[in-house]
Amino acid sequence: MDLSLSAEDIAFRDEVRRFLASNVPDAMRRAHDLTTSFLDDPAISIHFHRALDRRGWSVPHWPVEHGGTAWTPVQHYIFDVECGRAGAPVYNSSGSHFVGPVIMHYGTAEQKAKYLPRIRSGEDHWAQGYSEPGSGSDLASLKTRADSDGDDYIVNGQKIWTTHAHKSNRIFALVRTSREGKRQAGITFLLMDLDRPGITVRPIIGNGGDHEFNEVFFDNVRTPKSGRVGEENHGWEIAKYLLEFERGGSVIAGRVRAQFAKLVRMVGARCPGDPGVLARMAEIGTDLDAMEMLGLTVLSELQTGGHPGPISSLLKLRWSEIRQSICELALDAIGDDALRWIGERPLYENLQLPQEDEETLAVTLRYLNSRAYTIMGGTSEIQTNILAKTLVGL
Amino acid sequence: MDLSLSAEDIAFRDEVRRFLASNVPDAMRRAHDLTTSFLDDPAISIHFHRALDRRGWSVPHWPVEHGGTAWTPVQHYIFDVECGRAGAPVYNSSGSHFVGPVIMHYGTAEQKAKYLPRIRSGEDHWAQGYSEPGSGSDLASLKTRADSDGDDYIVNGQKIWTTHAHKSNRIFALVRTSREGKRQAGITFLLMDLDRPGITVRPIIGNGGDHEFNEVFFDNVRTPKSGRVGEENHGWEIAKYLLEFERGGSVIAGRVRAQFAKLVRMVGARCPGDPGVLARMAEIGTDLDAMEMLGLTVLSELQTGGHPGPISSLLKLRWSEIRQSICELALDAIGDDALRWIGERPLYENLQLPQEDEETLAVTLRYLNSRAYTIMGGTSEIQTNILAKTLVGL
Amino acid sequence: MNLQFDSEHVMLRDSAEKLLASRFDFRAFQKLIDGEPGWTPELWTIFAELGWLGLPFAEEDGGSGGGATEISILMEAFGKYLVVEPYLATVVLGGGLIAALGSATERKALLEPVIAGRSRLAFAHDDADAPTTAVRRAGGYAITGAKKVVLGAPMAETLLVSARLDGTVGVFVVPSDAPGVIVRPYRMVNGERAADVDLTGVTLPARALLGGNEDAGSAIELVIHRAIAALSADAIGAIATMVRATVDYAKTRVQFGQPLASFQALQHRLVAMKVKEEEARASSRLATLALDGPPDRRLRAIAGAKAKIGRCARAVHQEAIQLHGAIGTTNELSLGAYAKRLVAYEIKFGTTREHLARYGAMIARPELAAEGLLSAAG
Amino acid sequence: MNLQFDSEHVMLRDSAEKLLASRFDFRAFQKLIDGEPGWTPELWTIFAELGWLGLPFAEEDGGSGGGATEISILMEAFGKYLVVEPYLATVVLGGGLIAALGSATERKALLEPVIAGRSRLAFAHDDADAPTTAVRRAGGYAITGAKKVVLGAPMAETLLVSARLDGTVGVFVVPSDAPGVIVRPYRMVNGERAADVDLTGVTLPARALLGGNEDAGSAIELVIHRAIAALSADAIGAIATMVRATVDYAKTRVQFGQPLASFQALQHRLVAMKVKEEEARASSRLATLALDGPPDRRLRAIAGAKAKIGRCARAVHQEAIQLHGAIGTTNELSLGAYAKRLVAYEIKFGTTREHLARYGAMIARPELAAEGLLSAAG
Repeated sequence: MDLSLSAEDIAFRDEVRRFLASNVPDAMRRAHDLTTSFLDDPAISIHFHRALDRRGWSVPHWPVEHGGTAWTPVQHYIFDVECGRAGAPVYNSSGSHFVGPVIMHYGTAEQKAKYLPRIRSGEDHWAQGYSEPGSGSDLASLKTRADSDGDDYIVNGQKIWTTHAHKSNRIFALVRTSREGKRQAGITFLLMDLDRPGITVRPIIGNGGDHEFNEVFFDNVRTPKSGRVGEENHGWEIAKYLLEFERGGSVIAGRVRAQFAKLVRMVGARCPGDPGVLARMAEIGTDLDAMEMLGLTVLSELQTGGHPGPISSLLKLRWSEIRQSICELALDAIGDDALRWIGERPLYENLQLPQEDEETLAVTLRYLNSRAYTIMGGTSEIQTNILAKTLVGL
Repeated sequence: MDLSLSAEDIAFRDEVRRFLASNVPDAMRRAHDLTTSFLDDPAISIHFHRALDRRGWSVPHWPVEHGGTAWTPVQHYIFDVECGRAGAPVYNSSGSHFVGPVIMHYGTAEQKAKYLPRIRSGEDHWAQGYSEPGSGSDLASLKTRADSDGDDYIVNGQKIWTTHAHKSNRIFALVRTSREGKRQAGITFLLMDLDRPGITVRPIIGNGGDHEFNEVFFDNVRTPKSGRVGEENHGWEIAKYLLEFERGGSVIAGRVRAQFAKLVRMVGARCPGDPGVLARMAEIGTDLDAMEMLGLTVLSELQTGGHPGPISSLLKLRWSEIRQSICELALDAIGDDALRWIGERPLYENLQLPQEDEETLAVTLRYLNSRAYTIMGGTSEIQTNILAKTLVGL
Repeated sequence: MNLQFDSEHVMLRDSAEKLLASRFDFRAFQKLIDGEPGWTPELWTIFAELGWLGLPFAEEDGGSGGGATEISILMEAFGKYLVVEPYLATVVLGGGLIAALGSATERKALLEPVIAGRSRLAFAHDDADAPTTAVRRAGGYAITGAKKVVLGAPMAETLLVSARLDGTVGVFVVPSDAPGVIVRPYRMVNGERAADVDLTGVTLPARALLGGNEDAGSAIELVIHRAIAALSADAIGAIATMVRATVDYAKTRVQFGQPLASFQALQHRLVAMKVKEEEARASSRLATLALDGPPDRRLRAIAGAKAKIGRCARAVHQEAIQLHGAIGTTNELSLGAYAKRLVAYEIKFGTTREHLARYGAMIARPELAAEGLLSAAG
Repeated sequence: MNLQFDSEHVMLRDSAEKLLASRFDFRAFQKLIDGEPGWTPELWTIFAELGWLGLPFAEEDGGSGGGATEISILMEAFGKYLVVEPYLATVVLGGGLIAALGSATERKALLEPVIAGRSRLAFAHDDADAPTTAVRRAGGYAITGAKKVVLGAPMAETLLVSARLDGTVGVFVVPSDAPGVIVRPYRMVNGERAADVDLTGVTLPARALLGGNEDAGSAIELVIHRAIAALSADAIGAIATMVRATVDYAKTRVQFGQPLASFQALQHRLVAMKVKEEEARASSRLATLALDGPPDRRLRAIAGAKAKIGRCARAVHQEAIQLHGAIGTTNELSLGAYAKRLVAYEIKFGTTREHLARYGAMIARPELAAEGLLSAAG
């Protein structure tokens, strides 16, 4: 057993570092550092996405024939660590990680040809139409209906928590095409354009003042059946396939470690002598190390063709908690500067202060935003229910 | 509103202090300080009990006609605080707090005449025969049976967790006299002598090495029906009446505060500069203050004839946790001295060291014993279930 | 020992409830705090009419002689209904200083317009860095310094400024538009307004020194303790509201065919929240009643309450959001506004950690650790 | 990067499991630790026959050249089956020092009887108060000092004693029955034996200084780090056993007509325990693999693992007892023995809090905090 990088790994790391050094300019990094929501503003991240696309790295985990790389799991890990370290923007992965793999796995040749290149290039921004006001953790109870009308569906209903719907041009949604049999049996997986008549997007503003989420209303929206993925009423299987990706997420150790390093700098600058903050910071560091090690163990299994298994729910559960604890301790580190509220967004356009002061002003907003980490993408309670079955065997 | 003691209260406090000063000799106090189990050894506490009896204070909460005092709630509180401060022994309250009130409320004239004076004087030591191996939190499932045979019952079965059964001469037990109808309907409340043929007491040793608990086996034990309290098959109502006392317990703020003051001294002597320990100690102190304040609020209601209500479960839940946290922090305060194990009991007979060293050796044992606080007398989980209904209204 | 409301307490609580409940509108609250001036002068007038602005002041000063308990009753209602008007700044802090330090004449002159609702006060105390100093001048003083987090300063006509005089500290009455005074207002996380205040050679007449008192240190400490106790009651109002909202949500929100409240794992967490509410309420009561007790018990009760309630506030606001799920993280519900109010509570007048350390230093004295809460001294 | 067992690891794990599972008897364990000598020489002989006593030593020294991973596999099994024999003291600490510092001749002479199971070692390192010192004498040294918590000392024929030489520190080979050596044995909370060792003018020949090395500080640190990593694996064995026992109990114990495991509130707590087991296991693996890495990463991994596993151990042993209910608080089950083993883990070689502080000092350096776990240096 060992934790060492091979010579090839080192060479790859240096190659990634060179790429990032020339494609993550200071302004982009600052915008990322001053973004208090989970995702960066597409207006920022698109430039990075395009640079990745030019380099052939925008969808590294995809099969090569669709424009992916043939990276080893360790190379993916290195790439992630370096992106975090470089402060590269985080862009909406609904396309690259969710609907992309679904289209590859279940889509028609036409769908693959139409959608995959635009995901790769960043031309398309996808929103995810899953949750509904009455259907959160209990997804199968969804009510948004798609009624057949010749070659089209007529869609009526409402989706909620659609991340960046206001900045997306397409949406993939679970819709009800039948009310017979089991609730799961009547669900269809449907791709739609967001500019269709009858679609209204209403913003939902977070406690931290960020606009990440939206409600999307469908009022007799006519959309072609050619957007249907898989068979009618077989969408639930696809949804489960996709949820695997959402839950596991990509290896985010690098992102969290970068966030943690920022916390360490902030504590060093703001309250270097506070034993309570230092002790808590150390605890978070040991949590982070343990989770990174768990992630690497999964990688090691993947490298030899193994399967992560129930660990993916554990990773979602704990990574979201650790990220929250970092945001929370930052709040504790800055004393009464945390009282100040900045209403304007985005911060990177509305602030002109020394870097340290700007990052201080983002702390409270980010803390408030971070409370969603343990809710979005499968609540901690749902992850725990899953782990009770899969990990503990109850 | 005010938190002040009246002139009469102060006079009473001084009277109690004078009593304790002359009836809690150093040896008794040392034995108490070196007792790692919940209760003191009757060999020690009996002397204090007798002194209380001489003073008319051994069952202060009883009605005057049975030898109680007419103290106000505040006087009870003062008495408790001063006993804690003086390091007076804690004696088994199964008689004075559990079976005594039951006999007063449900017992016959004969039972009152026979048992109450001996509880008051400390002549009788009572054990509680409730739990069974298969019936812990789910008490109503108990199986120990009492079959009618003329003027006697023939008792067969097994009780467990009977505190100090090995140091008691009598036991009150819940036994099954009928298997018809609801499980609760076939239960009878029965008083027995522990020296009856067919009764075997087997010790259960705790993780901390203390002998507090026992199994009590009943093998065709013949015991007179005159020991039955209330009607046959009506024991469950009595059990619930008694549980009220067990859960609420007496006002124990004074005991816990004395324990906390000892922790403060120990920390001051062993790790006065450890910020982690000091911060935790302060947190525990604020918890203690809040709980004492809650207890006083209940007292204030009692003084004006109010009823504590669901708070009693809350008090049991939190006081047991706070006592545990005190024992736990002591463990953290003494470093590698906590590694030493003393097998012999009682400590007050087997140690001859400077006071500080003796108390250090008791820390680990007491920590291990303290884990039972949140289990015995109604587990924290059961208290929480009760509070979900009574306090939260779920 | 008596810990129960008397009939006047109940009347005060009910009248506050009646007024504020009838006016509460979360959308209006959001508009109010997002805009200017960030408070409602009309509501302030009603406070005056109800006598709330004179509540704690002596009757000879035009007040109604209420005590800390009465203040805590109002403050709990303010926390419950997200009141952002500068009551704490004007009545408890500003008014409290004037009542404690001012001469009869000053009390009359300065409190009358406050009680009438015509003017507001703010206490500029925390120094941004170097201590603010007052230098004696012919016929008066010149004050220079920088104050931070001055609650209510943006809407205050009169600032009470603490400043060093040689070794001691005095409180100076400074019109907020006096030459050399710069008020830099900002909005706080909970929607309230505060300001940083720069004072550059502000020239004041000799009578500007409140009560002519050159050693106001202990009076200032007591007033701040009163403010912490009052603010703690406000926090209880917010905590209790979040707990109630979460319990109600759990009873009505159906997932997997059952209300959330039927899931035992959530039931136990709801109980834990309610227990924290009860403990926090008890701490707040303790702090309130300790204000008139001996100084070391007072400090212990105030620091302990701020630490304990701060810890409960953190846990409750986080759990309330988590148990609400996604909707709890948004402005769609008022829940977030209460969370932000509790975040602000944790920081004002010293953070939870700072007060925990103060409390720890007190109870590190075993004789104090051993002392129960009831005491001879009233 | 490779984090998977190879076939030899699996074989070692299985053979340890086979031996220890077949011999495990909790009642016998209780008799053993309650009596004298408190260990089982016969089992020690089996360890020797299986080659475990020579596992980490070089082949030329008569060992089998195993690494930290192999040691961790054995130690996890020891934790799982409550082994109290002085393996850590003799093989990891004592043998580790000899292997690191000893000359070829010393290694041969001192390790051979250890590997054969004929003699045991103990490392007397922690000073009770004043540092132990070695004074040069004609033809040798005189050592004076008081050592505390010397693991395995009661059954060790040979003590390795660290002592100050001027500014540096050396390790001396001292027969435990040498004149001037007093061994005061005691039982520890987990049943293992340790001793306080007084050394009063113990006269030693010059060759008693291991390897003639007068500057053994860094070798000592590394050996202690190896011991902490090994002990952490032992703790994982105990943690995993407590988690499994609690899950099994919850599945079989019926209350209110259902198994405890069917109550969601308990399910969530069982998950939390299992998650802590997984995290602790990962930390232990990290510590083991960091032993051969660069010193600052090694210190970070060791201190971090001790702190993290200590925290998990505390939470797991408390929850395991609580979820078992009354029976969990007694000697009726082996559960308490594992709890006590974890209590001892938290304290040995520095408490959880001390290691957390060490770790904190390391990662306070942002460049280290930013570093991932994979590194160029092997």
